[in-house]
Amino acid sequence: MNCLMHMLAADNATFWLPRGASDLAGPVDQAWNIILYVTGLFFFIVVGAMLFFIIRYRRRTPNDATPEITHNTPLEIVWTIVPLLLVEVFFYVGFKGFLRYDTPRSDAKIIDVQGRQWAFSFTYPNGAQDQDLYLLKDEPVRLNLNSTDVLHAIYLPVMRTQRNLVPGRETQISFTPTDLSPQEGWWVFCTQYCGNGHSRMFSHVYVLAKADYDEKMKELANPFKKKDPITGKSRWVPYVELGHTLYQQNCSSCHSVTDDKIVVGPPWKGLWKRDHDFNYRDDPTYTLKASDPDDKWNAYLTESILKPNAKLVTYQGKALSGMSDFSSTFSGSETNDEKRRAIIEYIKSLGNLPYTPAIPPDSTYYDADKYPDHHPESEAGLKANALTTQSQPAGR
Amino acid sequence: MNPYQTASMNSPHDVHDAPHGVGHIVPLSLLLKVFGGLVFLTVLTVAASLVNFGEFNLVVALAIAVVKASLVVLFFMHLRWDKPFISIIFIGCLIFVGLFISLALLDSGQYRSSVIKQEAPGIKDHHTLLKAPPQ
Amino acid sequence: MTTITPDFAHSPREPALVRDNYLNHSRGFLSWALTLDHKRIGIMYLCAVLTAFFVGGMFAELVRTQLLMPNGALFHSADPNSSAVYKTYNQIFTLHGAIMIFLVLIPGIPGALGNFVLPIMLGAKDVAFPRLNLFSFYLYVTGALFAVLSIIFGAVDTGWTFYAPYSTNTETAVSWMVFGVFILGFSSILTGMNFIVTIHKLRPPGMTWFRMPLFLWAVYATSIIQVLATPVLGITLLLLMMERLLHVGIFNSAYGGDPVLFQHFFWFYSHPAVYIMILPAMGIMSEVIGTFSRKHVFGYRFVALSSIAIAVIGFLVWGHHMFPNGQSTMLGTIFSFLTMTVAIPSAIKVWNWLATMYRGSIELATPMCYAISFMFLFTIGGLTGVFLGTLSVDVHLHDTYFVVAHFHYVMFGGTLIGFLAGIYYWWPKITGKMYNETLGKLGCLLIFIGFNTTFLPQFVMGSQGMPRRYATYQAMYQPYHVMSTIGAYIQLVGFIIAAITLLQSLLKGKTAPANPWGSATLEWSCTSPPPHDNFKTTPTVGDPYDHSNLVWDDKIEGYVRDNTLAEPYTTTTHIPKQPAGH
Amino acid sequence: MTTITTEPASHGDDHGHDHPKFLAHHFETPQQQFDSGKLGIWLFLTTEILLFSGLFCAYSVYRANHPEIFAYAHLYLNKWYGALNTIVLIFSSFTMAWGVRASQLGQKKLCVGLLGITFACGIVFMCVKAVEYHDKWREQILPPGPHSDWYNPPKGPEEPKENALEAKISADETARNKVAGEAALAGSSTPAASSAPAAPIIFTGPTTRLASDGVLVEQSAVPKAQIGPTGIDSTWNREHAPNSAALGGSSAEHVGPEPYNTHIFFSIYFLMTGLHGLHVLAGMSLIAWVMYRTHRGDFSPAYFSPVDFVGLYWHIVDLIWIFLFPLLYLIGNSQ
Repeated sequence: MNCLMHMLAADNATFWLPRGASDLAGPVDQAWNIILYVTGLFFFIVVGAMLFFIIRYRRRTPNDATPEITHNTPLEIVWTIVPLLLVEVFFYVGFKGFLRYDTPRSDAKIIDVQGRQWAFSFTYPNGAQDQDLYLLKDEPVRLNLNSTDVLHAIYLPVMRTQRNLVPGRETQISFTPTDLSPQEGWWVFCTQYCGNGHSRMFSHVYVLAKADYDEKMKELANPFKKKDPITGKSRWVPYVELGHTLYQQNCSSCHSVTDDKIVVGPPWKGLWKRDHDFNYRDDPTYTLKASDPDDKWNAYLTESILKPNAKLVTYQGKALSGMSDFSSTFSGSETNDEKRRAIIEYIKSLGNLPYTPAIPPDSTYYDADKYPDHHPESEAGLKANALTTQSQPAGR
Repeated sequence: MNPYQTASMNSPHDVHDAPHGVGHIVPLSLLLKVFGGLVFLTVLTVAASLVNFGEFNLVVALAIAVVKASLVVLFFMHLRWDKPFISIIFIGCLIFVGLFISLALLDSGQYRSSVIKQEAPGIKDHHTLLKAPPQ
Repeated sequence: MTTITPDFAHSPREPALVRDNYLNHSRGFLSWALTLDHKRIGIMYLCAVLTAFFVGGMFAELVRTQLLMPNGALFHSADPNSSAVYKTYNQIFTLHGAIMIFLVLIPGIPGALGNFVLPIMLGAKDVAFPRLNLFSFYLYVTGALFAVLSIIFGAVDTGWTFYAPYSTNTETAVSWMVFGVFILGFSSILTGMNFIVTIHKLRPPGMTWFRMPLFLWAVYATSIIQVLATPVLGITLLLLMMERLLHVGIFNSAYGGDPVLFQHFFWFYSHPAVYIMILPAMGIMSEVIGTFSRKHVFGYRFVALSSIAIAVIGFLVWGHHMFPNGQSTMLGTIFSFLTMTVAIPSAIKVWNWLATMYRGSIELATPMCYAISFMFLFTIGGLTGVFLGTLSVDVHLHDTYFVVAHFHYVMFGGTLIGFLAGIYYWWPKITGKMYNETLGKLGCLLIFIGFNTTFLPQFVMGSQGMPRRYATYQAMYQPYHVMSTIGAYIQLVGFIIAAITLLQSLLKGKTAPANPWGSATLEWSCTSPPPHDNFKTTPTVGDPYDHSNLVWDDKIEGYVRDNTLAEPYTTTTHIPKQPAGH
Repeated sequence: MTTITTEPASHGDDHGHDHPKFLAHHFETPQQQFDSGKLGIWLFLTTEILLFSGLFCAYSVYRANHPEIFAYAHLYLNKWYGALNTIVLIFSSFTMAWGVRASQLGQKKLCVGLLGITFACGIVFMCVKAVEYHDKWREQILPPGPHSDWYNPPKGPEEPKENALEAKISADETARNKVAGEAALAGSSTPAASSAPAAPIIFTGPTTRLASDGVLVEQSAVPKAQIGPTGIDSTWNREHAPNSAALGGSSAEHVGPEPYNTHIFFSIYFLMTGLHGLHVLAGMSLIAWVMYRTHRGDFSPAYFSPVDFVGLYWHIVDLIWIFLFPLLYLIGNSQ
């Protein structure tokens, strides 16, 4: 029995199915094989009988007398009931597999998938973005699916799973990859017709071992490396653009950058180097004027991000209260420090003074041999600086 | 003899009224009564809408509407006197409508939690959405 | 009590066209354009549908040709970032789908064959509403014109399913196609109404419900679906048009709409529509297999009622098109369960056809050859449907070529082969001419071989993960695609031969006898081609599948009814208490 | 020869018994013809019902899942117009039924008169509709339209109360979005993150985020004091509104400042009443046609099917309005 089940759930590629590389493959292949064998049997019964009758009972004379068999109720009831029971068994087998596919794993690592015409982009727990899917072997993963334009569907044949990406909704699939992928990875297809580029909307899934996976994540997490979902080319991201993205993700609901209206917190427009008066200061002697040097301003802004309640400004005659601190987001690691710096650079760029792009991040964040064509001093680098106000579609 | 005569004679009500014609003739008094009933129910439903039944607002409104509808169908459309098969068609149709609506409703209710609550982007700026992505 | 007597007053070999029949009853263009005769309307439908089939078929060949190469044999772009050239391909497969479904499969059998034979089989002079019948034909033509016009105004590229929000955003002429389909829907509704009323009210004495030929049961079931489902398609397409024109925000997520709701709307019609397509073909099968086995159809009541069962259950399974589409788990489960049950009535039919052949006297005339290949192909189509109805397996197979192969086996291997069987079966009755059997069988064989060469590989590449509606594909799938394309070309040859067979019979076919196959249903009791009013005297009806008293007559090379032989059922002929039976 | 005309009665009448002019050649008796017609028209009416069922389905789905939209937006409709139209249609249905009776009894003059009244009622109905539509058009509360600029309701007066509310709401938003933001960055998709409104928005400039949260103060369209017995319920919170209430649960605590996507209500309103209006027009033209034929004297107690069938059609139109009225105009006015 056991070995039968094993035989039914083949893990290697067969004539019919590609190899199965996830925990979902087992049930699916099992159901597939059961149905294949049973329906195959029925097919041969029907066609066999048909051909036999054609030969055995072929017409001899135009006036052959045939028996007057009109019906046989018991027989007909039998061949109504038996198939009915069989298909409902199939239903149950499929249902079991489906529940496994459709129940989100609570312990799963979550990857956000966004579909657009015509590319997938995957956002990893550490904030990294890429348009290929990297998975850790034997670790449950949950893909949160969303689309920005029309219907798409993400289909991983080897994982035996697919789901539509519905705009305006967040669907999900979860599974556990059980095999390391080959070097070239496995295919990820879009199966829901989405326009001209539908057949070109594919990417790869790589299932890696722990070490390679962490390495890969670190590389992807580099906030200064951005892989364009359309062209697939990596480019260096200047401070200001990164700052803008971080603003979108963290600050935009309280701080306006277009006008100097107070939404909740003080607007950032023109904030850099404008006279501040405070309704609360931890150091009563502390003042901040436009004339103060950059360092003092940098220090102030850093503090406001990490310890917002240290100093509270009064703006447009309104005494503003503090916000909850972002120290967890913008400090504690080199990356976070650089992100904080990016935010401050962004605020600078919104100031009323002429803004000169900051010197690009050092080699820990910028790997010259990896992206030679995007060296900060190169054309592209400077252009990227100039372009900071034009913004990319914000991933999330 | 002609089978269709038997057919018509067999249908329940053709016999006693309008022997020369076909179909059933509804007495005017009945029509008037039905009309009165409908007007009354209309007033009632408006009145009911001024009272708060909480969750039952819709139920009440629909219940009254159903009564009105059945009055119209049974008497104005004289389904009451037509061949039963016509009622079967009519009810069958309503069953399919119910099936359609209830299953769609059930599904949307089930996946409601996955719907992202947001103002429709197209209302804000629909050109952004329709714009073809960079080639 | 008169029994059925075709008028053989004249010598049997006298050319049929000399006799007064519906073809020569009146002449002139208007006598056809304004005819109220169901037979002529049926002929007009036949021509229109076959034309549409030709167009759709050509698109199919284009699709297959494009897929010869991984990067597209017809349209390909070297630049990985420019996909504009594939729009043309997308338009081609969309038009193939839309034309085949809405212009060929749905109106095909009911419109053409149903219109022609239904009243005669029933023993009526005409359908209940001849004017409506003509009107619905012209609606069909109008709708078809709009659908074709859409090609001029920037052909549709949404796939025949018009899924929102792509269909609401694309610049192509969706509205034209959608409006055309909207009109076609009403044509379909009117035909359905007409048939239901005809079957209810125009049955002659003795034609009780369980004396009706199974084709009529099938068409009756079809009509029920047409009347109950098609209006929902109408409103769906209307909403889609409004969504495009006014952005009403029902389906288009960009305006707060719900794309999955559109799929519910669409499939509430389009799944029953699948049965609109296949049921009449099944009816034809029952007629053909019964006749060419010269044996009473086995389990008449089961077959008859299974048609109704299919019609009803067919309404409860639409969600199986949406398992991974964002439908909820609960609905998926419900729909999968019901989907499984709908497989049963079809199975019953297959079993009963087999049992009909058992100990019969089987003649492999062309219609029977088509019937055989129907049973072969439809069995595959039906059984592969079980894979797709199974939740977990469907998650893997959804929107792959496995689905494509499956529905081609059902729609093409089922409906179209059945349609062909019907055409070849009733051809002598319709035209009064016999065709060349050898040519006919050759065509059937080629179509059968070509069909399997085309679509069997698609099962494999589908289960291997090849998604549908792809203009380009990964090289690993190429062998399957090449094989598939070769098959498509073989089919083309097959269809050409099939067409030649029929044309040749029109030109120099032998005059057909009233009853060349020895069938017991009423249409064979009137002359070929039938007279203008079908029956001089209202016919009396016996068992439609009792062949025992039909004997071959060498003089007329056809069967005649010999009433000296026992006809067990005429004694029990009685007048139905109420034609409006339920 | 083209002797074939579209008049079936002119086909060879080869039946022994008498075959009146109005009886088509393929029918045996008037009774058979009448029954066939009856069956046919009822089948047609079922298709009409199923046609509308699509709109009712859309209505139910959106009302069930977004009751706040309906509770809020239906206040734009004037229920007295609706009530008036209901009465008008019911009366026309009555006269129609009476007209059929008259036709059955061969009272030609009376029949024409009653049909005339029915027709007039149709005109009145359409006029009232026109007034309603015109109001909507003036207030610019139409479906979004080709450039999605048809739907911008008039601004209501801003009350201090309201600003307080807005402040509160935006505070809520702040809290939630911060969580969301951190979550998004930290990658853990907490519920907050998965419901973070920003998720599917295409970036369209710094203020998108504000707008997409609907926290624009200018959103309010109906004077807030009208809503709810106690004015604004300041405990209202967007997170709760769509999730709590089931179908029809549009009770006070779900009504607040304008919810998202209120245009959907007006889309549905215009689709439903529009399609219904088209049916009224069709019905009116049919009535005009049978009026003419009655006047011409085509009908008799033995043959009045057209009048009867047009009547049935008219009643179905009335029937649908009977449901539209409470569903569109009378949504829990009582808050």
